[in-house]
Amino acid sequence: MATTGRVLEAAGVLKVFPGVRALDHVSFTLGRGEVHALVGENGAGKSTLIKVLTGVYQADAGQVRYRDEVVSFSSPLDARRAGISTIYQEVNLVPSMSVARNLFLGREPRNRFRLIDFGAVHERAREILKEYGVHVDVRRPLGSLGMGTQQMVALARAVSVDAQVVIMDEPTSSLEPREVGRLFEVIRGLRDQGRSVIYVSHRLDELYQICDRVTVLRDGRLVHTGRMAELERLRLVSLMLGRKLSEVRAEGATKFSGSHPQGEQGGQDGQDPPVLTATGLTRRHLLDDVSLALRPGEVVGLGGLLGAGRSETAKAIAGALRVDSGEVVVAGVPLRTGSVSAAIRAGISLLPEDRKAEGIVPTLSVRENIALAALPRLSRAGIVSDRRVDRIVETFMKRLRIKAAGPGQLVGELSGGNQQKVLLARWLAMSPKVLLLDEPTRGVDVGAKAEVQMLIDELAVDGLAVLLISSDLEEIVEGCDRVVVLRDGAVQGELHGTEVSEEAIMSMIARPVEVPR
Amino acid sequence: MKGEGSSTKAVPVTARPLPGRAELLSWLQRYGVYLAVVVLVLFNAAFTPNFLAVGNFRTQLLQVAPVVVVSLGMALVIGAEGIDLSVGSVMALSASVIALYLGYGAWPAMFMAILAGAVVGGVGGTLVAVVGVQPIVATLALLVGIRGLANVLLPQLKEIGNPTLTALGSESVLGVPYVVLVAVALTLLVLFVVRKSTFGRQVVAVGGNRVASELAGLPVRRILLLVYVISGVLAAIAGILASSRLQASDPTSLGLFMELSAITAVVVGGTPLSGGRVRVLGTVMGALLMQLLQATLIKHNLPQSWTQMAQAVIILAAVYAARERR
Amino acid sequence: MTLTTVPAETESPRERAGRIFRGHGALIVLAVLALVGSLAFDSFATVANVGNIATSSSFLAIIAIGMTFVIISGGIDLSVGSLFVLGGVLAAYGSQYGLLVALALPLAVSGLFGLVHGLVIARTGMAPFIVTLAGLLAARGLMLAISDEGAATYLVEDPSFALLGQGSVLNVGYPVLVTAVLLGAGMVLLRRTGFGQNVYAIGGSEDAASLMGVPVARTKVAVYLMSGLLAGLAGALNAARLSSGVTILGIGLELDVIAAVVIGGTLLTGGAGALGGTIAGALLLGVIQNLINQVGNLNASFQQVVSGLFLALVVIAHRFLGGVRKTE
Amino acid sequence: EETAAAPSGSSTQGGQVVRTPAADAGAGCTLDAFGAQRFDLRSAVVGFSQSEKEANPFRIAETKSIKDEAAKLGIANLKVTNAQSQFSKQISDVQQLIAQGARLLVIAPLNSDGWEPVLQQAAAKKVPIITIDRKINAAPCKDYLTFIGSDFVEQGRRAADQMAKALGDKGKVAILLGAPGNNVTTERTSGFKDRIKEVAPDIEITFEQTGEFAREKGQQVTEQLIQSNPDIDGIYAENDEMALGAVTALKGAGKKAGDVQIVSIDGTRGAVQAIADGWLVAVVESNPRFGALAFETAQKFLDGAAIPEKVIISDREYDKANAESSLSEAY
Ligand SMILES: Nc1ncnc2c1ncn2[C@@H]1O[C@H](COP(=O)(O)OP(=O)(O)OP(=O)(O)O)[C@@H](O)[C@H]1O
Ligand SMILES: Nc1ncnc2c1ncn2[C@@H]1O[C@H](COP(=O)(O)OP(=O)(O)OP(=O)(O)O)[C@@H](O)[C@H]1O
Ligand SMILES: [Mg+2]
Ligand SMILES: [Mg+2]
Repeated sequence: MATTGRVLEAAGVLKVFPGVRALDHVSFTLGRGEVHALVGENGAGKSTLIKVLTGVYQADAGQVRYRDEVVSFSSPLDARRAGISTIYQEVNLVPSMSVARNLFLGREPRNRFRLIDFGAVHERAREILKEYGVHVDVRRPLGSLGMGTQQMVALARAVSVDAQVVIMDEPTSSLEPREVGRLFEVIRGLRDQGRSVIYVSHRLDELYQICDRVTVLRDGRLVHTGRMAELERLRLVSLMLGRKLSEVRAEGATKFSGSHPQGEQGGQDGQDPPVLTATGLTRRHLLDDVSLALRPGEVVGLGGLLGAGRSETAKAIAGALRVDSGEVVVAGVPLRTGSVSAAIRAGISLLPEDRKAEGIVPTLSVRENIALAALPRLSRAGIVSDRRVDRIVETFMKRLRIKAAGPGQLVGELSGGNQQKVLLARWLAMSPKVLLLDEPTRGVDVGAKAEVQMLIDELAVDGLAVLLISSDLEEIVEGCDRVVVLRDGAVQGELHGTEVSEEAIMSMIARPVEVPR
Repeated sequence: MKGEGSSTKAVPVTARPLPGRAELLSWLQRYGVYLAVVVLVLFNAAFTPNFLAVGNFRTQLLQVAPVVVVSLGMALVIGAEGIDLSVGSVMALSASVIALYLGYGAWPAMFMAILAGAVVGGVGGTLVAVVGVQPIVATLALLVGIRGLANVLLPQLKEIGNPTLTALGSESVLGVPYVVLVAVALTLLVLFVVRKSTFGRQVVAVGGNRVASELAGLPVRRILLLVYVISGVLAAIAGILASSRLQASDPTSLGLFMELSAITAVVVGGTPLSGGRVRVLGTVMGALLMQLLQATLIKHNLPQSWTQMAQAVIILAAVYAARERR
Repeated sequence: MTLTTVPAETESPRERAGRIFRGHGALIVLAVLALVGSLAFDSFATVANVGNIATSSSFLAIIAIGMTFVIISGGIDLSVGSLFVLGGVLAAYGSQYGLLVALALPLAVSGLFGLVHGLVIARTGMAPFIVTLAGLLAARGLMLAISDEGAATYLVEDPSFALLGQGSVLNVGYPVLVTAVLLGAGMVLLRRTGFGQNVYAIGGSEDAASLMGVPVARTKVAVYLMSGLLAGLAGALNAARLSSGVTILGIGLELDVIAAVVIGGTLLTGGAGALGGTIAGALLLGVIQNLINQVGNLNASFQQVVSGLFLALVVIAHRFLGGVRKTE
Repeated sequence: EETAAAPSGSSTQGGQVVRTPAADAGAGCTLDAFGAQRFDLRSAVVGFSQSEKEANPFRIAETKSIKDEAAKLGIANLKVTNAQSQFSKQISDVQQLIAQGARLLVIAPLNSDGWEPVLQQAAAKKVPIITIDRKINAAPCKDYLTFIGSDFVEQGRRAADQMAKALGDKGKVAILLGAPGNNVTTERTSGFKDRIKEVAPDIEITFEQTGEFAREKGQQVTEQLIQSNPDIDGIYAENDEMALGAVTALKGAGKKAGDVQIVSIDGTRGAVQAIADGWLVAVVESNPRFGALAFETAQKFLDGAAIPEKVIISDREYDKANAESSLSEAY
């Protein structure tokens, strides 16, 4: 039966975690056929609100209304049955199961004996994924795909159940412009069918492209809600950060100076030798003769589509991925490939892409997580010096504005972005020679993003060599002196200083990919 | 534009006191075992004749000592997201080895026994850390094989005539039996390792997230290997203690089902089987709890059937109190 | 059809070998051993001997079927040994009231145990290992309690029930047939139904599964219930075979069952595994024993060493020929 | 007639001696009554199924005497299996022996009940079964040939007599039970308790806990016992290992030899030595050397003589008087 314009509502929702008010009487309204942006700093409460709306958490106070009826979903299953389909922040699919089975889990096509028809499962999975431009073998375990690809699968899954409301918690955090474009088509399609979308992202320009209305949270409180178009960019930022417009205006969009001592010459030959050179890195199906060099004080970007092998390149250099052939030389010394500890000893630090699986140790505190890699140098005779650990932890928690109840809080309880900051802190604490950053600002809010970008600059100025992988082209363009573009695991080309521009990169990578296999 | 006003100053994360109930629960989660032990002692003080006698406490400590020593190693293994089913058989092996080398004197014999434990632990650790076999199966194979080996080396129980070992098992300083002293010393050692040493931190890190630890440059394999070696050594020491108490090497029945007792002690003590955390004192308390329970049921001359059902209930209750919430 | 199928062209020989071995590893080893056995000993490949192996393995196999579901779901069930002996005693006791009671009683009780395990694990999030360890103690305690501390052995009164364990068609014992039927049903359930998918899913990643709308709690309860029922059933059938409720059975049986499941290629970490392998694993254990006996006059302690070595070798082979580790 | 048929038992050192068969020994079982064919032991396949690992004095001596005797008689084809205390394994072990063509089976059963599958197969092939040291609950001369062994109830009763004597017919006694569910435990317990009631009603059994036939458990239980029941006068241990464990516990508690009267069953060398040292008052023997008697019985049977349905051996008894002298005969 026809109802008012409101589909999903939260009224005065309170959610308290030990030590934190994640949601402090937040009210939120989602109208029919609207795309609603939910924004806020890391730890503002966005994911928590979503989890309350979809029955993952139960609100401590306040109520949730769906189609004008008070509901309290006991589980995500309830919510999905009622027509709310959700992509949660961290890709939440089963890594050990095949892509196809993930796509259809819970609603597999049956044959006439009511048994699962895997022929159909694989068939339809292939079709659906083709629409999203993902050409993987659908029988492959999902875990073997990159974050980006996994995110596309999660998206496909969430949208292919026809739901009244689709909730997307940072769906684009590791997507390429090409995939983002596809995502937007999908979202518009939904809107035209009168479905509603909640869209969480830290990429502001995306919000302006696709969202009708916006709700801003800060420290678990509602600070603004209104039409997207009416909220000018800088005010949005100031609302999120809770800083005066003037301050924010003074700072500008990204924090990159855009040029570094080395960068000036755009990495031309004839100045001091590279601190790191990788030559002919090759690994079946993943990398094909990838070579690149990093000079001190230089920020080099890696461009490429999903599955281009950027993460693989970074991992190969850091010894986290065995290579069939190829060598890595650091400061003139050849490195034993395939050994992380060797790489770390040589001064290479890798910030991995998959925060959840490869980054945090959820059972340990923020403190322990930051100190983890640096432990040996923070201890004497095998005994940890708590004093030194505390000093480091304090420094970086301040510097990166990590929001936690305290150094003792379990890192698993932090918000996505804050977890990312903890990992950054872990690697910066190593004071490395070469820093490989795979999506360093993934899921990091504007404020902190700026911090991180400024940090990258500083580090470069201090003579560090940085390899930057980012699905945020703007970041690459503004931040890098040089961009190496990969495709299907091979170097496609390289752009120097002034040539580096979004258009240039796009045109180099976005040539139609011939469907693999 | 409501909310504007509040948007001027950033609000810090407010650490609010938890509601009383939650507080109580989290307190229980940490100290449930200690509480249970106290309760059990009080119960016995009231209903068990001469329970409060010094001799009785000595008896309980003497009997629990070997279990504690084994459990310490088990706690480390479990903290590293592993499990070691071989401990009971290692105790038996250590007993046989003692008997074999007693000819060379007590100390060489004990050394060889501990060495044997280290070797078995090394094999288990290699299977797990290097080969990548799942801990439960790797150590299950050892559970079966090593028990056999122990009996091959020493087919049947053999009395220990050696004065040093006899003394270790029967004498005490200032009323505290050597066996108990050894257990206490080892507990403090492990406590220190877990709380203060780099290795200790790395163990729980590996247990919490192995991939992340690898990427953070931790020598994951060496750590795992070492953990199993330690477990083997501690089991061997427990074997020595038990044998010296029994004044005999009994490879046939020494340490039967010890793996279950140890795992129970560890988990009842609040160390999650999922790894990533180690509770040393909790483990000791867990062992003590099960020992006191056993004693209570025996002293009240209850039949086996009761004993086992009661143990089931206590285990569940203790672990329930200490379980992870959320 | 395992989770790790990769497209033919991206598959290295080693990977392929690994996939095949994991899928049918236990079967291959089984075949090899059987071949060796029949060449080395003329009393191995006889109808009688094979029949014995099959029948005596079938009880382990029945329990292992349930255990496979539990382990794939990321759990473990240590109580099966106790439920096996309890089921036997109850069946023998019940047989004095006829076939129906003889079957219903053990199933009801062991089912109840399984149900409680499932509920406790699902609701409280306590570790399956510890919950079912408590189950192990409780079930054995109960068994001792109803059998006068194990002193009383009930004899199977009802001949029709005894037949269940002793009868056979064309030299194939009923227990073997029952196992075959359960295996078939189990395979369909595990591979071709939503329930089966859910089991794999919660084993692969419980959080993800629940966010994907898998009824985690219900699925868990179901697998432990199943494991309990099957252990009870195996106990009952065994009692019928022995025509008495022997009280000294099943000690340490859970470990044999787990070994069978793992040798069968199922990952204890959950999320991966198959029933075919489990059965092969169970038979494998039976064959090893049989071969050790064929060799004859081997000292009992040596026998243990050999079994230990063998178990190690098989799992190592698995690992090298393509173990999937979650951490990869 | 049946007395004549009853094996005499070779009276080698420590060897078993047959108690003149009880009246209930029955008419005896002959080849044709059993329906078996005559065959030559020496050439035939003979199977021996041991129940537990040869890792305690009793089992070691038992298996050894079977093997030795077989060797002595030139039995070329003796097949030995060991169930390692798993009853299911013993069943398949014996079934396998039958499948391997055993013509005679000597079984040391782990349990008295549950032999149906084996008995069926043996009956089908008319394979005579001699069970040693433990009965199986089935029909003699039909399901199996005969049982050779001690009378566990009787052992319990004799232990009771010794206890009564040692305590002067009054006092508090504790029992260290064997493994639960094991019918040796059951029978040694009932025999002891009944006899105590008869001869010394003033003796009170205040404590009974299982020591699982193991020394360590015996020690631990006794340690608990002497803390909670310091007034205990006697301990009846259902095997020597537990008794010796109890001794260790008493020593540990600073007790002197003789403070607590300990009676046990088995007659291992260690126990007999303990009598000599004054820690045990008496040990009722349970003789494991079945080899001679078993094969002698089998041979008699094959020669057409009638075999009684049970051959009960007369167990020795060790006490202060004979401990020293008969130490060499203990196993
Ligand atoms: N399970 C939990 N236990 C304790 N605290 C939690 C838990 N989950 C979230 N929090 C806290 O609640 C607050 C809000 O977290 P939330 O994940 O909603 O932030 P967010 O807006 O999604 O941030 P991000 O943009 O980084 O994802 C944070 O301070 C976080 O530390
Ligand atoms: N769209 C796709 N088509 C085909 N294969 C893909 C695709 N996406 C990922 N893959 C496979 O997944 C593997 C890992 O991809 P991954 O996304 O990590 O590469 P990447 O360059 O790091 O991309 P990302 O930007 O996500 O890090 C690739 O080696 C590729 O085999
Ligand atoms: Mg979030
Ligand atoms: Mg990547």
